[in-house]
Amino acid sequence: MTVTSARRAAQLGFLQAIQQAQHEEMTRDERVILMGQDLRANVFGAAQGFLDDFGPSRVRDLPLSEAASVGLAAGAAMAGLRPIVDLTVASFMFCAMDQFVSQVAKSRYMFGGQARLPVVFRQALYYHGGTAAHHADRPYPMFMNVPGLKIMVPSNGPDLKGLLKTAIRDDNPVLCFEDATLWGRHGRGPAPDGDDHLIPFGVASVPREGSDVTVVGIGGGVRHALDAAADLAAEGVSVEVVDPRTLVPMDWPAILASVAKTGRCVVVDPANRTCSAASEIAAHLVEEGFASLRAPVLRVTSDDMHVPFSPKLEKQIYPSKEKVVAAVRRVLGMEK
Amino acid sequence: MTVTSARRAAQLGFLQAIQQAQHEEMTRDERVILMGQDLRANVFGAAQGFLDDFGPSRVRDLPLSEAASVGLAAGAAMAGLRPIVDLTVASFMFCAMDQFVSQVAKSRYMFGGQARLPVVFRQALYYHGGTAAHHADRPYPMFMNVPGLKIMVPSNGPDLKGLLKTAIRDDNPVLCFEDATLWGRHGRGPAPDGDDHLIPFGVASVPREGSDVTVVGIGGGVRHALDAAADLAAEGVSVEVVDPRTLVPMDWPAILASVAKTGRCVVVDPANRTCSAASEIAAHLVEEGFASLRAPVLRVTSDDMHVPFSPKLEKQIYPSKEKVVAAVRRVLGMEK
Amino acid sequence: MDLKRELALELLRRMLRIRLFEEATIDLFHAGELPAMVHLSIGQEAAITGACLATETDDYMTGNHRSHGHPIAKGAGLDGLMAELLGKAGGVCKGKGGSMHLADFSVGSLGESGIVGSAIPVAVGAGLAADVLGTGRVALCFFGDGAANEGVCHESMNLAAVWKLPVIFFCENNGWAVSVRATELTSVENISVRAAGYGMPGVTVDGQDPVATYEAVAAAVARARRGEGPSLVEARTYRFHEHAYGLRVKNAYRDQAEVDEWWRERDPLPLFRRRLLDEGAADGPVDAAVLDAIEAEVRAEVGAAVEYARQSPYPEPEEAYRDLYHVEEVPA
Amino acid sequence: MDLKRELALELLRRMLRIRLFEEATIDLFHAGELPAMVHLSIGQEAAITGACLATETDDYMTGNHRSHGHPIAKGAGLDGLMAELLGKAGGVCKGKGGSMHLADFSVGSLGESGIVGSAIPVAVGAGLAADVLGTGRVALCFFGDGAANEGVCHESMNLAAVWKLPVIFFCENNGWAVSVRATELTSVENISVRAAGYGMPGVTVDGQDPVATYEAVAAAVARARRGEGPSLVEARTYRFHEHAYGLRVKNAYRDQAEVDEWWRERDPLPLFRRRLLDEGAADGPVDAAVLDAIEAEVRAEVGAAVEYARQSPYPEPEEAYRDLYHVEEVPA
Ligand SMILES: Cc1ncc(C[n+]2csc(CCOP(=O)(O)OP(=O)(O)O)c2C)c(N)n1
Ligand SMILES: Cc1ncc(C[n+]2csc(CCOP(=O)(O)OP(=O)(O)O)c2C)c(N)n1
Ligand SMILES: [Mg+2]
Ligand SMILES: [Mg+2]
Repeated sequence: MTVTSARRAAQLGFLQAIQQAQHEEMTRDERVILMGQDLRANVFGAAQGFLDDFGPSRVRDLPLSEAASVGLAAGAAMAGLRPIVDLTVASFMFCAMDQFVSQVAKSRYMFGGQARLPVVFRQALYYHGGTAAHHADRPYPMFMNVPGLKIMVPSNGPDLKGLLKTAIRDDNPVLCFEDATLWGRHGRGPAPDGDDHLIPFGVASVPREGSDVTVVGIGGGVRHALDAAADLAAEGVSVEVVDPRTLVPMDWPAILASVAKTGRCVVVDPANRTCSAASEIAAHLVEEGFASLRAPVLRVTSDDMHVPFSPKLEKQIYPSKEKVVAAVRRVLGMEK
Repeated sequence: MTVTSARRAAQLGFLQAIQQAQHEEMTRDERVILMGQDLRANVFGAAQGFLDDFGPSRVRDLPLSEAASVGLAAGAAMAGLRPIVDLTVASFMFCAMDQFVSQVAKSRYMFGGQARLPVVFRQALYYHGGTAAHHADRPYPMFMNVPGLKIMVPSNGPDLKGLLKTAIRDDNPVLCFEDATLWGRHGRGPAPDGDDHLIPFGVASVPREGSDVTVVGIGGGVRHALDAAADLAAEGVSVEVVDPRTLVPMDWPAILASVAKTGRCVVVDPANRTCSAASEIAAHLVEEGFASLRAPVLRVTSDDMHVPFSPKLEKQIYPSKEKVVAAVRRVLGMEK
Repeated sequence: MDLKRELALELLRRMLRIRLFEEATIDLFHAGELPAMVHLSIGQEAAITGACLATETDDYMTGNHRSHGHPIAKGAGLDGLMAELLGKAGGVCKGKGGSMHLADFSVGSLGESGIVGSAIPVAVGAGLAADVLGTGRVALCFFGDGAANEGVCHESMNLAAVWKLPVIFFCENNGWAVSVRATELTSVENISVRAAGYGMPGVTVDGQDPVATYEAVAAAVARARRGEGPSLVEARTYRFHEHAYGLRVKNAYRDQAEVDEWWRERDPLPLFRRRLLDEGAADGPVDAAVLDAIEAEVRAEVGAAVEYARQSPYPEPEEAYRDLYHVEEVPA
Repeated sequence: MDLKRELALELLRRMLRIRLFEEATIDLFHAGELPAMVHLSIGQEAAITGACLATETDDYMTGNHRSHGHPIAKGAGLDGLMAELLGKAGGVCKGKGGSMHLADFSVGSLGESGIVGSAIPVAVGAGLAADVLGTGRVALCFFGDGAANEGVCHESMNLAAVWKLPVIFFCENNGWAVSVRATELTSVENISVRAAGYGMPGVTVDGQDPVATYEAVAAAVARARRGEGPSLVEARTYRFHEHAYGLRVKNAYRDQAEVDEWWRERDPLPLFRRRLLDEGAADGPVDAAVLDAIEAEVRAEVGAAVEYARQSPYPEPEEAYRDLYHVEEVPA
């Protein structure tokens, strides 16, 4: 009982991870500032006490002006600040797409390396909860097509904290996508100690080792992968789960190594199917790991459909444990 | 000599194809209107005489307001017009990304089918000509990740004409990407007769048949595929070139059938590599055509880099005949 | 008051429809029957209704996330709207749009937008269609004080103005964008001053007064129909409930006293009722029994809508896979 | 004139730098040495120079596709700029940016933008950094009359105004956006009237007069440094050449007579020279020999820049693959 409580107390969820990472880094470096819509009132729950602790100059509520907000952060970064911008919901990024592509991603390259852009953009993948089509996008694959950005899609609180802290210290622009299906208990993990928990970009984790098939999970997809792995273990199928954690840079060696071992791969990606991160992983695997592939790489993604509102319609379009199990069986020839 | 001239006279290039398609369809249907920046002065060369022929109400110069221009067209389409919007350069689409995603692509679905959006957006892929990073994007893969849009990337004037006419008659939104490397002679093809040249979406063409390897080309990539095929024929390699012409819908049966025959595939795509159309094609092939694959599917794409200005830097980052030849050799095991 | 009885009573009826419809959604929320939070227009009924009744049914309209009031005031049937909120097959969008994305094309409602500001140019486009096709229709565009700072709002106003399109930009300035006071996000007190930057008329009216709002919008509509271009009408109003019903904001951001005062002094429904009784209509007095009857009728309508929505089945799973594209019916 | 001699002569010098630099690019174009078309600021030198000289070297600046004049007036060396236009390794952006994307961080030039309007918020961000870090710097933001209709321009102005950031929005209203007259795209005659919509000062000045421009911007800079927030200064000017040098527009869209008249009556260089000679500076007369000497110096500078650019090697192919990310140098 006491042990259980202690273990519970030592869990770190998504919102606390953000709260801690941002607070620690703002304490560490005065140039870090935090801006977002409805931040001071802490509407999204990860900015408690920031206004008191860091003052109005460093904690700012943004108007509904996403394009200017993103360009503002780029300019501020080029002029010596290290902004974190909380864009709240990833669907709002479209309003600022030109600023992401033309200013954030291109400025350093176009200007021959004169610019540095230490800036982090945070946004939730706000699907699976009845928000309907205008709030439920999972657009990170579109940004993977844009050179010059780094992209993280963590699958648990501790990773989120460690990657976000790394992102804030990075001199390059980072997009931090937060899968809202992990806001609650699904996103919890053992709380790291101290305020120096840094996870490097481009290093995958392997939350479960196995030998029959590799399941690469992205964000909330990792959970489905792990759940499926547990079910399949009961049938004697040994699943290795790989979580790339950052999509740019991607830890290709880790993914290739796992598939070299298992010869089979399923990718679980909450994004829309066409031109998804899963597509990229499959394409890369076939290009670089063809010799080790003993079965087709299958993608378990969201269907190419907008997100319908009705609770009776929505969930079926996303990846699920059941879909992962079915895909694993298929690559193992266990069913047609 | 006379024959040659006649043959020349019967060629249709990119700009005339656009000019003809738009003129014919505006003549055919009064609800079709044409809007774009610098259209009346015909800066881009495909709108000669439109103002005189159709009047100022149907031929309009847009201000520099890309987001509103796209939303305007969506609204006009929902209220009974059939707008064509010439956005000129594909890089400018980012300014309107939210309108493409949230209004153009989603309105019909979100509103349960109440809306119809007969609207065409035209934009050039303006790379390869020293325009540098802000004008040279090839962003169609980003739009492939957005459900609800149709996407055409023709490789020659006759296809452009036939597809554009189909697009204008379609009751769904179509993005027409025009590869500017094909504006000149490379984009010419035999001029079709009459004003009824319609090419359906989702039907690939096979500009060259072969048996050893399939090369799928997109837009300007088709030219490199054909050039490579000609070179390789001299060495006894038989290349089949498949041009999907539309990326959404994609003619999967045609691509799979070709690869079923050849067992090998190279995809030539001028887009940035990560999450490109080539990635999608490779992923789909391995998923659905794994049994027929005798070699890895290789992607010949642009490198994941912004477009540098200097003529000494730019061209190397794009696909080329040489890169296609090298990839074909690799899938044939002719070199490491 | 200057309005004829029929119009005045219709204003009241539609304001009541919004109020009682939304009160019903609150009940549904507490009963656990709503699949998601809802953004209520309670407190803003006069502004919305005054604006909508200045247009005809076949005029166009677009709106935003605070969306129930707009189609209701435009004349949409309550059944389909309520069923939509519940995600039912009988919903006006077949359960696919939900609270933030209502639309009823049969009354010119081309859609609300969960992306704030995003539907503004759509209204301009509808105005363009009216202009090119010569239908004489106008487009009414609802947006909030927060949305006024979106770039697309600026682009849309300039475009409508330079082409003299028949558009009425109608800003519901309720003083707040979620948790932030409008004056902390917007560099001017009245959004309407921005109209001068587009060379169009701009006016600020009391949004708790349906008559003032109606008259301002009617003038703008008349101007638009004369081909003289767009106008901006700003209605000062107030959001009586939390940003979204069911949302719990961590830090208090507005004084309860401020909210209480609006409820007490500026609730548009009792204000208008009192005025109708005190002043009567232009063509005669109005008595309480009539008003009570209207309220009873609306209450019954809303009750029926809730019943309809509850009875309506959920959509079949395949419904999720329809309507992405328009597919030509193949003639038999 | 009110200006001291040193400043007046520096205005002339920088105007001449722009003019002669761009005339050299015309020669290079005809000689086939330019890899791409260039957007010339010829005719707009007074506006640009007046604005830039009202700032300090360490103040920030962003601009647009019509980009050569901005860094030149801000004090960038001509060698690196000219080499950049030729795509050479010695270019200020190592040959990767080119004509539309010049930047010289050493003089506060944070970059021009080929995407029209896109760098406007970047200037606001630089102003934010100055504000948060308390450096006292300001940000000067160049944009055109066409760019004024981009949504991000609106968002940026509101944001700068509501946060009282030290930004000077400087509109080069040259009457045209490519082939369309400004008044056909913009619903107001003067962009500066839009300032009122953000509660900031807005003023229109004669952009052919460097002194008037300087004074207006100097006042805006002083205001910004006092912490009173942004201003909008609009300079009425004219594009003397085609939109881009080398572009052939199919249909004639502006009268040659209009162009000729501007060349004849409103060319800022002879106008300012004449005025210097006629009025002298505040602290004494100016004589022709001094002006001739400056012109000779600038001519030599430009000649040297062309020489430098020609001699500079092309970048190595690998250069295309550098600078996408900042990579921490690993300490030896
Ligand atoms: C583009 C975009 N940014 C942010 C949001 C999140 N959001 C929803 S409503 C809202 C406030 C809108 O304020 P206002 O326009 O005044 O409308 P109100 O809610 O007051 O009716 C915000 C920030 C959104 N939905 N869309
Ligand atoms: C976002 C965007 N839209 C369109 C263009 C194409 N374009 C380049 S310059 C220009 C006109 C710009 O007009 P203005 O801002 O007045 O600047 P000027 O060229 O007159 O100096 C246009 C339409 C572009 N580069 N970027
Ligand atoms: Mg509001
Ligand atoms: Mg201009």
